[in-house]
Amino acid sequence: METSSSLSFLLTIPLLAVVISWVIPKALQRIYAIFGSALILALTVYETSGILFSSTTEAAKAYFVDQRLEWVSELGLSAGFRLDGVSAWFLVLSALTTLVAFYLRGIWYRKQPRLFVSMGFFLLFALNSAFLATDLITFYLSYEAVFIPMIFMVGVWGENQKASAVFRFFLMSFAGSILMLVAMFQLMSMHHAATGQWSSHLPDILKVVANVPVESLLWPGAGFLLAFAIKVPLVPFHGWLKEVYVNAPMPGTIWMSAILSKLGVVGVIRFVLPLFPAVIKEYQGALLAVSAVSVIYAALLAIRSNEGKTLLAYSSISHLGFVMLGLFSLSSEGSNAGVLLSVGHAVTSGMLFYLLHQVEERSGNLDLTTSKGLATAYPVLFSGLFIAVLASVSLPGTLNFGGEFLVLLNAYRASALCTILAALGVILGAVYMLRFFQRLGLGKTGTANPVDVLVKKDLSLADLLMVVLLVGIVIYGGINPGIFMKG
Amino acid sequence: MITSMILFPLAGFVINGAWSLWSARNGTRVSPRVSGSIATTAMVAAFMAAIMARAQIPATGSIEVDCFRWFSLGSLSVDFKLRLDALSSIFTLVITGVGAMIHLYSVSYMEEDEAAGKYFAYLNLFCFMMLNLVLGGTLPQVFLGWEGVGLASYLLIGFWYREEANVAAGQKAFIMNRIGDLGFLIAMFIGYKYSGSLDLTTVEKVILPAGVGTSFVLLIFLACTGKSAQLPLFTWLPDAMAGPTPVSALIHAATMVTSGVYLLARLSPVISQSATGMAVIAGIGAATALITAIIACFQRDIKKVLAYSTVSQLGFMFAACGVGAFGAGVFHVMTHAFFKALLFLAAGSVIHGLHGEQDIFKMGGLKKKLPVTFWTFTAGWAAILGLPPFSGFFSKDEILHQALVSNSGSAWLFGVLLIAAVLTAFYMTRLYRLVFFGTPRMDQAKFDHAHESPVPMALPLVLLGVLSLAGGFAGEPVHLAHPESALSTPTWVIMIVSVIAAAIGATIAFRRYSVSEVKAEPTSDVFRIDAVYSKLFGGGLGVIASASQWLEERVVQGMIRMVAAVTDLSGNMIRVLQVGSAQAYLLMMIIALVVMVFYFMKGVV
Amino acid sequence: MTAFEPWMLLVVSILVFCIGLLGLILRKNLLVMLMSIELMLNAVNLCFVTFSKMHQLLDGHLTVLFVMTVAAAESAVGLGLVIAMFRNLRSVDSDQIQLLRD
Amino acid sequence: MHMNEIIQTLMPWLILAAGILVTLLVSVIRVESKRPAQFSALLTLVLTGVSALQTVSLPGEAIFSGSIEISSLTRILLALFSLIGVLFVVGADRYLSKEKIHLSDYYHLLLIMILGAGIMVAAKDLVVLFIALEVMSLPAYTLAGFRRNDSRSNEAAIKYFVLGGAVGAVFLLGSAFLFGATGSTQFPAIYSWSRQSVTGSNLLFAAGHFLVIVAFLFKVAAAPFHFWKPDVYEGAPTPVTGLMSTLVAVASFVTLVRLIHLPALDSTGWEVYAASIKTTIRVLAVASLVVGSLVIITQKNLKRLFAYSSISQSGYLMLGVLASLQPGHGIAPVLIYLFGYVFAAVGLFVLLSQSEPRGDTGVELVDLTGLVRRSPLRTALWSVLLFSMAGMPFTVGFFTKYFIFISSVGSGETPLVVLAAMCAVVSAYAYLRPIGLMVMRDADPGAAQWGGGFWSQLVVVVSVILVVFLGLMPNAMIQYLKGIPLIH
Repeated sequence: METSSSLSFLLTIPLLAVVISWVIPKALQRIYAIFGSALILALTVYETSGILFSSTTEAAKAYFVDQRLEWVSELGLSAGFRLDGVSAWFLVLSALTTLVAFYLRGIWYRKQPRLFVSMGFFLLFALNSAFLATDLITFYLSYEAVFIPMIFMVGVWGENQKASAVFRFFLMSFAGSILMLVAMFQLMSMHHAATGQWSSHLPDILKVVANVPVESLLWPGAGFLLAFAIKVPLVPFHGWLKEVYVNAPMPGTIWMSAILSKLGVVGVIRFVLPLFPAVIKEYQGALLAVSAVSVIYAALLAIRSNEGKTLLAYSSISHLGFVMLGLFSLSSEGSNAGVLLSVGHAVTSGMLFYLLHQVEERSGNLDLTTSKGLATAYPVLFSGLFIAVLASVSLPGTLNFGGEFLVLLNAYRASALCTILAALGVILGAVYMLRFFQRLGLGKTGTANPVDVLVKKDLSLADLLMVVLLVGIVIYGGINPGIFMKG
Repeated sequence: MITSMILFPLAGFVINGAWSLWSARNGTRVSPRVSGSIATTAMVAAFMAAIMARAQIPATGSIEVDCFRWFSLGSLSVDFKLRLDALSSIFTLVITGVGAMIHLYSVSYMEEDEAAGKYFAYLNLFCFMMLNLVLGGTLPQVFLGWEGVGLASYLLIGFWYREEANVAAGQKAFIMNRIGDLGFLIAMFIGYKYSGSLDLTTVEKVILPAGVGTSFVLLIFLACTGKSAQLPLFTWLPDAMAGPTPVSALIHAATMVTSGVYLLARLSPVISQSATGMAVIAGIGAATALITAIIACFQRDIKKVLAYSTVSQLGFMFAACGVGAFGAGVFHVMTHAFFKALLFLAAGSVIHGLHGEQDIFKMGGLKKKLPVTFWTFTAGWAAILGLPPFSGFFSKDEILHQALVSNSGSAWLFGVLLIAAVLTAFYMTRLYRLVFFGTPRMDQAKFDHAHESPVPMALPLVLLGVLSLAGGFAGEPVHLAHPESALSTPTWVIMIVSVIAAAIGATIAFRRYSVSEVKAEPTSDVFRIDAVYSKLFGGGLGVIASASQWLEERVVQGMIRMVAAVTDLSGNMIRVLQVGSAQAYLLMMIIALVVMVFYFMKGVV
Repeated sequence: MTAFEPWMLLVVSILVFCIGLLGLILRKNLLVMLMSIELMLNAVNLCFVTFSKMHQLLDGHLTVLFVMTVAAAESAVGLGLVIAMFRNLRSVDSDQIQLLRD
Repeated sequence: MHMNEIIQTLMPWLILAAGILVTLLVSVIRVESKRPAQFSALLTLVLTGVSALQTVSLPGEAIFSGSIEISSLTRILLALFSLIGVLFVVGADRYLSKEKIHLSDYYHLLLIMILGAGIMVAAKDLVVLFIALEVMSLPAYTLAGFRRNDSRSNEAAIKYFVLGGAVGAVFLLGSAFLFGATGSTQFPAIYSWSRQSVTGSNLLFAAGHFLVIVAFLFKVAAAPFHFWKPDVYEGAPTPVTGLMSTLVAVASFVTLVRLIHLPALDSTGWEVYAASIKTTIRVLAVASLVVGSLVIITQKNLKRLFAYSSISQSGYLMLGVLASLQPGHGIAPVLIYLFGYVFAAVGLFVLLSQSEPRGDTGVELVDLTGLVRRSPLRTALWSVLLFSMAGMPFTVGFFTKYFIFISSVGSGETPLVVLAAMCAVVSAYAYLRPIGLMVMRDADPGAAQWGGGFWSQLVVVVSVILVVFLGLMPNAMIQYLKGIPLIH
């Protein structure tokens, strides 16, 4: 009773925050946003603590919650949610990411701050319900709802080519998700054919799908996979990503790379793997290959890119390639490792983009063609950035190492070749991340420092606080990664 | 005790790191002396701990301290545990002992540097990681140290990061090490696949199928070539000399670069299973020893010479491991740590004395000026030449002996190593001669200015000098680590041969450079290996990257653009029908109607 | 003098319908086009009558009356529109009305 | 059946008819002001709607010797039509005065249209159906040309008239053939004839059936019978365009479905016939979807844009029709789609009529630029309605598409659904671009002014509320419309 209320609680709080944000005066929006999201983070951790901090998965299982509310009974639609070892961590992550994104100072607090804050909280709501959803249509709706704030983010506070970025982003994702919807319809009508009533509740569907021939599940599976491949994204479905990341305002970029990409991960864990085991099994080789290729290909693009945001955009494709490699190794260990690496990537990329914004404020641009040598002027900022860089090259002792290591370890059993191919990404990662850091921080000072920078001082105490928090997570996760694997 | 051993450097790192960050933020300056003494104290304490821990080791076997469960997933569970046995204790002693001295040395060496706090933090970090490497009870933990020391070395090579060259050198080191680490990773996967665990105790004992075994050995060895600068991945080490000299002494001579030998020795039971693997190791080791010895003869930079000599000496060690004489290898690691650290520090004090002069052809006649440096250097020189009774004599002769007599050894191997020894004698004597004897070849002012280093720098020199003199007699304990290859007293023949070889090399060098007017020789990377690499890999990577960039812009983005264009075009084509005349519409509708009626009827009737 | 053959009338009515259709498509004068529409409707009337003859029913004949009424109304509206157009364009030529197009 | 029972059953229709006379009378008496006519029209519509809703649950009855059947379907539709009427009477108020359309004829013509539509959906006799069709169409022609001094309005009216007239003749020819084949013009008779006849390969019947269907394919503007629509939409006064795309479209589409179901397609011997009907509909669906969604992205003029939008809408509806041909499926998908579409379309066209430039040369996309700064509320309204058109979640547009798609998937039309989905993606671009212009661009110097006045704004708000509410809580509507059978 108490537990099932916790779910609706987690979903309603962000909505409440949206409403409140419209009565808060413009000047206080940032304060409100930060404290609000911090509070939500705390509440989320509190509500899910049973799962988060239980020593083993078995212990955590006691706290898993299922909830189902009737909605459109005529179509068999219900609002079905499930809090479990996977979703719990992603809830925490989305709250954390929101906090980080809100923490950034920028144009979005000067131009229509109300819209920004409310959209941020709405995004949090949509993400949470997507992460919790166990009902196909609930998931689809939340999945689509995530677009609305993102479109505003890019559309209102974005850089110059925002329009084309938005449309590309929206149309590609929409093409994917609507095919996923059709796939859902196929599954639902299978259920209808078998039982005579409509349902979109995952458990019901699973019961039916279990005794459906593989070939008739092929296309639905493809529909789901395509949607998630575009979302994550996997090569070659990443065409939208660069333009959007570069043109989005920094909070938008943080949200996108840290948490939106994880929608695809969760989707695969929640829906694809249980619904279409046979199909996936049949095409496992291809899927692993695609993941490995994404790792390498994106890394190569990152090596070639001459702009900070672009480079990080490609690097996150590369990292997510590792995650998918883990999921497609088709072992619970692999999925867990994937989750762990997703957490790592979320925190790390959040930190990277966060600090990148600080760098941009201090250097005016993120051009990597010339060394800026900013580390001399801003040692603390760049120490933070360096730690983030180390985390993203998944040095042992950081959060990402455990994930990447375990992913590869499990993928190696599935396919040695793909694993070795992907592992090359470890080298390439070092190449581009070090170059990234060197061009921004090292070398002769003042080669590319414009005089009209916004900020001249090193990291402020407030920013330092955030960095310390993130570094803390990174290091703690490096020492005790087990906590993130409760799937 | 063991735990405290690794915690001291960590504490040092944290204190110095936090302090220097804080002061950097406030624009104040960390006092080198204070932070230096903090770091040094930490290392001395660690050394004490190491000695005490050493005392606790049972005659055979090891002490294990289980710290905490690092991560566990499914059947795999990896603990964070420290494991001290004879082998690792040798390394811990070397690391902490030599480390302590070098820290002490650095205190005055880095006196002028405003970032000294950072420097000592990094140095402590390195020692912490290095201890993790040698004490790690599980492969991932070893890997943690393995990559950690790589990080520390990256940081310290590029310590003066305002110079692009230094940063580049650091990156080169890190990335080449990463290539090796890839081998380590995959080797771990294989090991896990076949032993179902990542504990060293388990993996050591695992019996691998033939093919797999070989690939396992080769992958591990790939890791070693990266870390220990063997062919083909040795080119980063000479560049690594961009870092401060004590760093070169500690990381790139005494400790980090020898971790490859440690890994091989640690996994020797598995390694020895694959004859092919062993042969490859021996061959590569010998080849490296020879080639880099040759290159060393053509260097002018005093540190470069020592760097190449380090690579060559490492080659000796790997050759030893390759023929199954892991004990000999480890023994040479120890002695080499003593004398090479000594040589570097001495070189450092020379450079310090000459205010940054590194070209040996701009030196000479420093014997009087720097007496302590001279005498200690002499000890090191004698040791590396392998003159009895200096430490190098024992270890090197044993390696030569094993290369000849051990069942996987051969005359070829012995010959190659012998030639390498001759060359070693040659370039070391060349260096020795050019630096300390003859007439000074730098301007008078500089020569007059040259001064002996202060006590904190001199003291480690002396200590290490003693060690390089007497270290050879510590051979016995080493072989506790590997009873299976007990110390076989080298036959007199080999002793004499090797001494003669050394003598020949030395005399040639002495005669060649004794002429009153030495003409400067150009530096040359004899085999152009570096250039070839940068073309091959740098260029190759560039090509692939450009290719994928082309693919991205033309194909991936092009597809998207094309879809958009096609949609738009077809839309406009349909629009053309909208001519605006009602009668035209009527006509089109009638045509459509007729066509459809035709098909419809065809279906029906 | 052969017996009455319904199909003859059918053929006639179809022909008339087609004539009306062609007129509607080909002629440019709006008034003529209106007439063509009337022609088509009347062709259908003939058709109805024929069929009711075939079936020996009266429904067809009744329908014709309805159709005529509707046709009258329709032509009234049509004429109104044509007049309005003439007021604006001083012309009743169907080529004049091609402003609205893609 | 006694006269008073007939009156009972026909009450809503009779109220409407009486109301028409009253309105006409009022407008003759008080020429100078249009308020009285407006008032009486509103009153009529409200009464009609209420009485229709009151009696909605009564069983269906065939009257006038079976040539008209009043059933819950026809009653709910009449109620819907009256609602549309109310909205367009209220919403068009400002527009009419702005365009100097002083005549109060707008009101009774509108009422007559509604009457025609109301009878058309109830008609069970081809001749009655024809008359109803004309009763609905003639006022439509007139209203299309209502801005008498604007040649574009004229042109729209004449095009509509010429093509409509021709198609009317085609319909009539078709019904003549059906009469010839079956000996009757009444639906039940034709139906039972088809039950008895051993085979569906009766040439005359097939031709007749096809022709009557084609006539209504024209009315709902399914490609390739859609050519008239963009031009007429552009030329006609905006509220009238709105009426066409809601009132006429719904009435015509329901009738189309009924005409398709004219013979008993499931009876033995008709398999081939049914199959070829399905093929034809598939072709039409594909054509409409492709034409609609490909051309819509090239449009600059918003009225033309919505014309093409409605063409692709009829493509989706064709999917619903296909599903309805499947045994065991009703026309619920079609009805739900129509209702959802109407609620959004009313708001859209009223919004469209709020643009200021006199002469109503049609609103271009550029007129929307920077609207969010100029009037945020209107931007929000636009966005919601466009979202609904694009079938985005949380608007009624999502569920209408949802229902169509899932029932087509259920009847094994998945490839067609995938195509439709892709078309939805393409046309989504056309629906979102206006939002982009409103939110992301600064106002273009040439951009039109926007000013609706309270009443029209109220109408828009009402439709937005309906759209959102039904987007969140569609259950009641679906449940209700699912229960309504297709009359035979």
